[in-house]
Amino acid sequence: MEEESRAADSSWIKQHPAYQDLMNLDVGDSAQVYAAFLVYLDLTEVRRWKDVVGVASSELQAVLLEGREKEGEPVQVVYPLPSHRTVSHKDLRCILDRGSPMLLCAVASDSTLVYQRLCDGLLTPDPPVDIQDQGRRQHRKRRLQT
Amino acid sequence: MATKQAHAEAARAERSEELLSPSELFHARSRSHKIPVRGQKEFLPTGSEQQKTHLQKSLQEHWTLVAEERVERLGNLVNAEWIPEEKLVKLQSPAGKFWQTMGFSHCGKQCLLPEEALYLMECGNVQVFYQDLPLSIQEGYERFLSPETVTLHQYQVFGHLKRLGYVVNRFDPSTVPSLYERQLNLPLSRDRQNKQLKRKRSHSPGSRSCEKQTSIPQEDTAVGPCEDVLTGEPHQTIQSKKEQDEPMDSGSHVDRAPERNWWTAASSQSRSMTGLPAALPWDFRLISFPDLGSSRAARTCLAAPDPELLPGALQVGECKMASWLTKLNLKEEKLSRRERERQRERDRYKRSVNDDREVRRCTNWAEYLELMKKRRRQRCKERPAHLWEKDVTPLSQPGLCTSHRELLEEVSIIQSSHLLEEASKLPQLDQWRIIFNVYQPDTVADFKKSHPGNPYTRMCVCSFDGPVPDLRVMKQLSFQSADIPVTFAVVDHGDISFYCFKEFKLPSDFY
Amino acid sequence: MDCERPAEDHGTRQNGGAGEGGEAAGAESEGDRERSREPRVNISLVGGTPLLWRAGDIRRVREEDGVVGALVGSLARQPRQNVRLGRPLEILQEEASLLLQRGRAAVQHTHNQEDEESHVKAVEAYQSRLEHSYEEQCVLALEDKKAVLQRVMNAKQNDHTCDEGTEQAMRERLSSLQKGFTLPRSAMAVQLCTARAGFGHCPEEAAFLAADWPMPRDERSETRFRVYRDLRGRGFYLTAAGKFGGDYLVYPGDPLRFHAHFIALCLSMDEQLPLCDVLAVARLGSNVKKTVLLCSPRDSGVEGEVVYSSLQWSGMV
Amino acid sequence: MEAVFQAPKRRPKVYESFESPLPVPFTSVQGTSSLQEALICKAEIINQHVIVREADHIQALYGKGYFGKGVLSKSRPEHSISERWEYIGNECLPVIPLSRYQKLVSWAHSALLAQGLDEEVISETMQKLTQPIELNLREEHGAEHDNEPINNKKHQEMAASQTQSCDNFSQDQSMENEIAAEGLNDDRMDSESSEAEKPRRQGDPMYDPLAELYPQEPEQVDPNALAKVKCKRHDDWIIHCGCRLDESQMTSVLVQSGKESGSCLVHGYVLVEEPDEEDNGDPNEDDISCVRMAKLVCRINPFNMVEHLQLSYEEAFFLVYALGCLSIYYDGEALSVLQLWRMFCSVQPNFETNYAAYHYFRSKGWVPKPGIKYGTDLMLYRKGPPFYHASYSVVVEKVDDSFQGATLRPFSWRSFAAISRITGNVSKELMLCYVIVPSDMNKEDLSSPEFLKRVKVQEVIVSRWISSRERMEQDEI
Repeated sequence: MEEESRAADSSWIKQHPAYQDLMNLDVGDSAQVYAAFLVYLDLTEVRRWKDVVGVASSELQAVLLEGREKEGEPVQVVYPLPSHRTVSHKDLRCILDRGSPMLLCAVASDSTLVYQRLCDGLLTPDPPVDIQDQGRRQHRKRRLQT
Repeated sequence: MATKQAHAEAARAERSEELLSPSELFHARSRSHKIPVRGQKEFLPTGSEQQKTHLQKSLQEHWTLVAEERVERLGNLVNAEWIPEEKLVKLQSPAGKFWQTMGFSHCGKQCLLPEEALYLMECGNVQVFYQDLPLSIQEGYERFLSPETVTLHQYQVFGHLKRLGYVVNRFDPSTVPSLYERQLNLPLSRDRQNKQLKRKRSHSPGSRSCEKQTSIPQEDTAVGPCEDVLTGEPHQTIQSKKEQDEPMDSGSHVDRAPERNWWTAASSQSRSMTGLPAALPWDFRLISFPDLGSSRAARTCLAAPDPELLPGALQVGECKMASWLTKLNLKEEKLSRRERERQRERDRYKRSVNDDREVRRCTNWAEYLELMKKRRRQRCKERPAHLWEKDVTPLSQPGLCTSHRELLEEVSIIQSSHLLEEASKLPQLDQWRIIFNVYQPDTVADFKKSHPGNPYTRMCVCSFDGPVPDLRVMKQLSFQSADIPVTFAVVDHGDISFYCFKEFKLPSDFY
Repeated sequence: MDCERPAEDHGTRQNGGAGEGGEAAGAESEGDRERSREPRVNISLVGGTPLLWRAGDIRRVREEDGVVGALVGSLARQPRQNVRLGRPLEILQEEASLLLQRGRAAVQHTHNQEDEESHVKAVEAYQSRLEHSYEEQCVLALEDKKAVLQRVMNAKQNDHTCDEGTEQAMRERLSSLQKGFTLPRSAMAVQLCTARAGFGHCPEEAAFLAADWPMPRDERSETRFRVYRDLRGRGFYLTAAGKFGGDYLVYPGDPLRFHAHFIALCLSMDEQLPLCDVLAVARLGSNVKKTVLLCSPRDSGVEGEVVYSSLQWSGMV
Repeated sequence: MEAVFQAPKRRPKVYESFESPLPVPFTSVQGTSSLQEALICKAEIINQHVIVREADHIQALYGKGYFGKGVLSKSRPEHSISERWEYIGNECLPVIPLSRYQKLVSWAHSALLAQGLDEEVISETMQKLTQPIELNLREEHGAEHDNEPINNKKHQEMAASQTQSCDNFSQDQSMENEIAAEGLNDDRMDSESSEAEKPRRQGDPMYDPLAELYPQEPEQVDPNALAKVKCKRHDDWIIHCGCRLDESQMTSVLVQSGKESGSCLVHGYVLVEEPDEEDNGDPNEDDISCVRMAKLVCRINPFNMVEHLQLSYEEAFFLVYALGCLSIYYDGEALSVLQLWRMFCSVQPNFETNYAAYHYFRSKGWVPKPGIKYGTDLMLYRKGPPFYHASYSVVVEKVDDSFQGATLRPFSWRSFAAISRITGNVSKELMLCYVIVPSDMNKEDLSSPEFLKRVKVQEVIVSRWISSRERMEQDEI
């Protein structure tokens, strides 16, 4: 029964101090907290963000993450949410009104993450770069011919 | 400056009520028919002079185009009269070319449906009078379009399709072939098609709604012939029934022909499954043809066909196969080198019994069976108790299936449904109604109003603010439409999107 | 539902819209003075859909009110194509409401009862107009022919290729043309009016917005209206954005010349949006290079204030 | 009128061979034992999610049927602690910066604290954990600089193959987006051109059992391209080797120091980049400019975050209920089918419906993956994401037997238009999957997976017809 005892061992996921910290923020919604932890792992281990910390939002009953994409860049707020949930504009404004740029992150039950950027007001999209476009189009044409 | 001038112009236009003077009319004959090309758009207004001039130019062209009035030679116009009581337009002079695809005769008179008349007004082909005065296009919209005829949205879809060259006419449920016709997959019968001519009258728009209720008796609406699902998709493997008694042609992974049974057993089974006698189209996955090639075939005797499929008086008995069998080619298939190579590749993924050392050690059949028994016992012991010694156990046990295919069959516990299943039981939905039949533009040359044939699609027009159809609506409408696809045209402020919801069965994929 | 509006409607002419006071929007510097003199824009309703028919109206609302709308009829010049369409112009309910509120437009009523006498007069007027038009076109056609003949003569004279005889012949042709020319009636050009013409059946009756139109506003249309008004007030041009999954496409300048920047999604502050819908529309926005704009009127506080949040696909894959 | 089945689109290049459709063995004749014993994988419920920890189980589940997602990876579980690996003698070890190491130490410390151990025990354990390890590498110190060029070259190669694998092989979903976008009339996404020199597996019957179905596809492996992939021995292994330790390294690294430390963490070795104090005194400018060499010290990884596989509830339940090849533990207790069913139903709204759809597609041999990137419930792949582009983007709906019902996804034409357009943009087909649940079924019936036997599924394909006018406008808006 050696195998069974191994199964009983606990994973680093449970022991991870960051997870403990997020749990200690005392937000009742455990699914959301775990979603936040997965996002935390993605930001720190995969994307190498700096200074990532969890903060509780009492209005949203949720754990948010704050961090910098790179050293010296402004703090961004990430709102992790299990993907089958709904969200209201008011929820998003709770975060946007704090003045920092934010990301909304949907977390699927297999830990797939999808981020979306949100900011206050009307953000004009990037103008199309015509020259680049043409280049790409030609590139594609060539590829199609070959 | 420009705006002031614009105002002056506008005011003048209004004073004259946009009526052209005789000299304007006279000179309109020689005006251009070109449509100015719109230039590339820009990203951001910068206030530059260049942008301003471009905008001015574009706007000027735009307004010229928008303000232009229709001017036609009197001799090119077909005159007609609006009959509000009948919601019809009667022609007063001979019809033009449009008669090939539009209009109908009634009591010796040539008539147009309101949408047809309105479209022809917009095209400058017909001038419609009411109480001795010509109707403007605006009046046409205001008078012709209503829930009793066609709505504005429906007309927008009609116009959109007509401008693209499609032939569009009203859908009439009574022209859909009857149960028996559809059941046997017969082409439209002649007299039913002829009804098409008369139906315009009998279903003149005013009487439509009440007629609708009565014209759809149960036996008149059933399901159309199903397409042969086996054509077209060479690698679509299809699940066959489990109770088949004939082993698979084991060599071929690619196109496993499903077991078919044309005769009684299968067809009655398919019916009892749905509880809808005869309303289902042929489901070729359930129908198996008799296997005449195998050695057992000599004994085969085909049962009599299901009497339900035969018209009343006909009697068909069973059929002895022996005499036919001598005519069959039973030679073994010769494989090309490439095919043999493929076969070998396929075999790479199959394990031979002889690879098993323990099996090789068996000297006779009994020993082999004993070995198998032992192994099975052993495996049962190995099964985790928390999964196997409970009320609900797994559907399959790892290592017990011989192939992917077998495993999938074992775990396939969810049935597929068919869009037409139980569709005939569904009540008619008022909100959802097929309104038009649409025929493709390339059929125009041969199009005959009296024999329109099968439309390319049927249209249901929805408002963008209304609901998206649910499964019930899809079932009901596809039932009503028989084998013709139904397209939903969604109108959002003049913008039309077309969606089609089609029956689909995801093919099983064994490998 | 446009038919036979009860007669009392005509009497209920109230002035201006309810929200007149709050009007900050638009480049309305032309002044109210002028506006009151101007003829009102006519909105015609077909099945509840507001349509503009007169070219002048269509141009005026575009230039003065930034109302773009969508042309939905066949184009007079080339009716059998869908690339460029013609009158009528379908406008948004929000646009119609705003025009009515500002007293810029009136709903036109159709199918008014008319008495026999005026109808007879109208028919007479139409026929005499037609007759008059025919006569004038005959004259014009004759002038035209003569001018052509004259030109030929002049050309020949200048070339000195013309001898006495041919010149004589030309003169005779000219005079016989003068005497004997008739324009076949079938060749007469007639107008197929787009907007309802003066000799039409319905003398125009303008009436102001009755309580039952546009439909009584539910929360959603209220939200849409407030967002429309606010974005319009910021100088944007708006069109319907249904096929992009939104409420409005928002243009920084006239849509004839500029690309839209935003796909506006109108929703109330508390409305719960499924996350997958948010994901979908944001992704679509990035596909078409536009920012998705969540627009919600503040539920409390200043009337008319709208909160905007921009949503973009993050590119963090 | 039935929708035409569109042949799934093969990826132009495939970098792995196909192992097996599902993580269970097949026997060629009824009763014959498989050569490989049936593996029952283990997973546990951690924080209400299903996590697989054992490396071979992870490989079995992901490699055979593409179940789950690496918690620290985009999809395929292949995350590694560092992008830089160095050979020390025969060992190839990951290099991490000191700051990172210190972070790991502090985590290990907190983890021990959280276990409620005595201060003394903790500090003793920490001491043991943080001591530098003297690997049997005599030449290391003296030869470090001499070895450098070789090492450099080696780990550049490593790094190169690794980045390639990361960019091109593994990001299934993002690759999905890009390739789909680029290959098929979507101008919006950037294309990647670097994948031109990857080996082709598809169509080669050696590697692709389905080659016969698509004989028109290229069948040649480009030998040049093959040569460029570094690690030949892992060529036919589903997890890309470039960024993984090979087995010998694994075993040597996975010294179970966990047991002595009293912690259950599995430790590996890391090379910590520490500033070399001896070099500090050297004022030579050249030295400074040419990368001040940090000293690499080999240490135990005090908090080894090995990659885990997280299974969606649907995946987990299918492995248990349909295949019987997974045991799921909760607090050390193995759960029964029924217990799992009830648990998943309680943690995820509409699990019954979503599972029915998942089960249906799996039992037809397709590989469903989550569709949130496209705003839908599932994406359906033939064989698996490395081989084919997803064919269908699926929205799951539940209806009763009057074919109506409170919709899980209340569509308006507006939101429907968005979904339909996105699906079209990435050249997938939109499928609505209706799960028809008889109305006479009550709560109790739904509390067992046996209810699936009474459920029916109706697929509907949504297609959009684009008229010529709209095509014109596309450029204009």
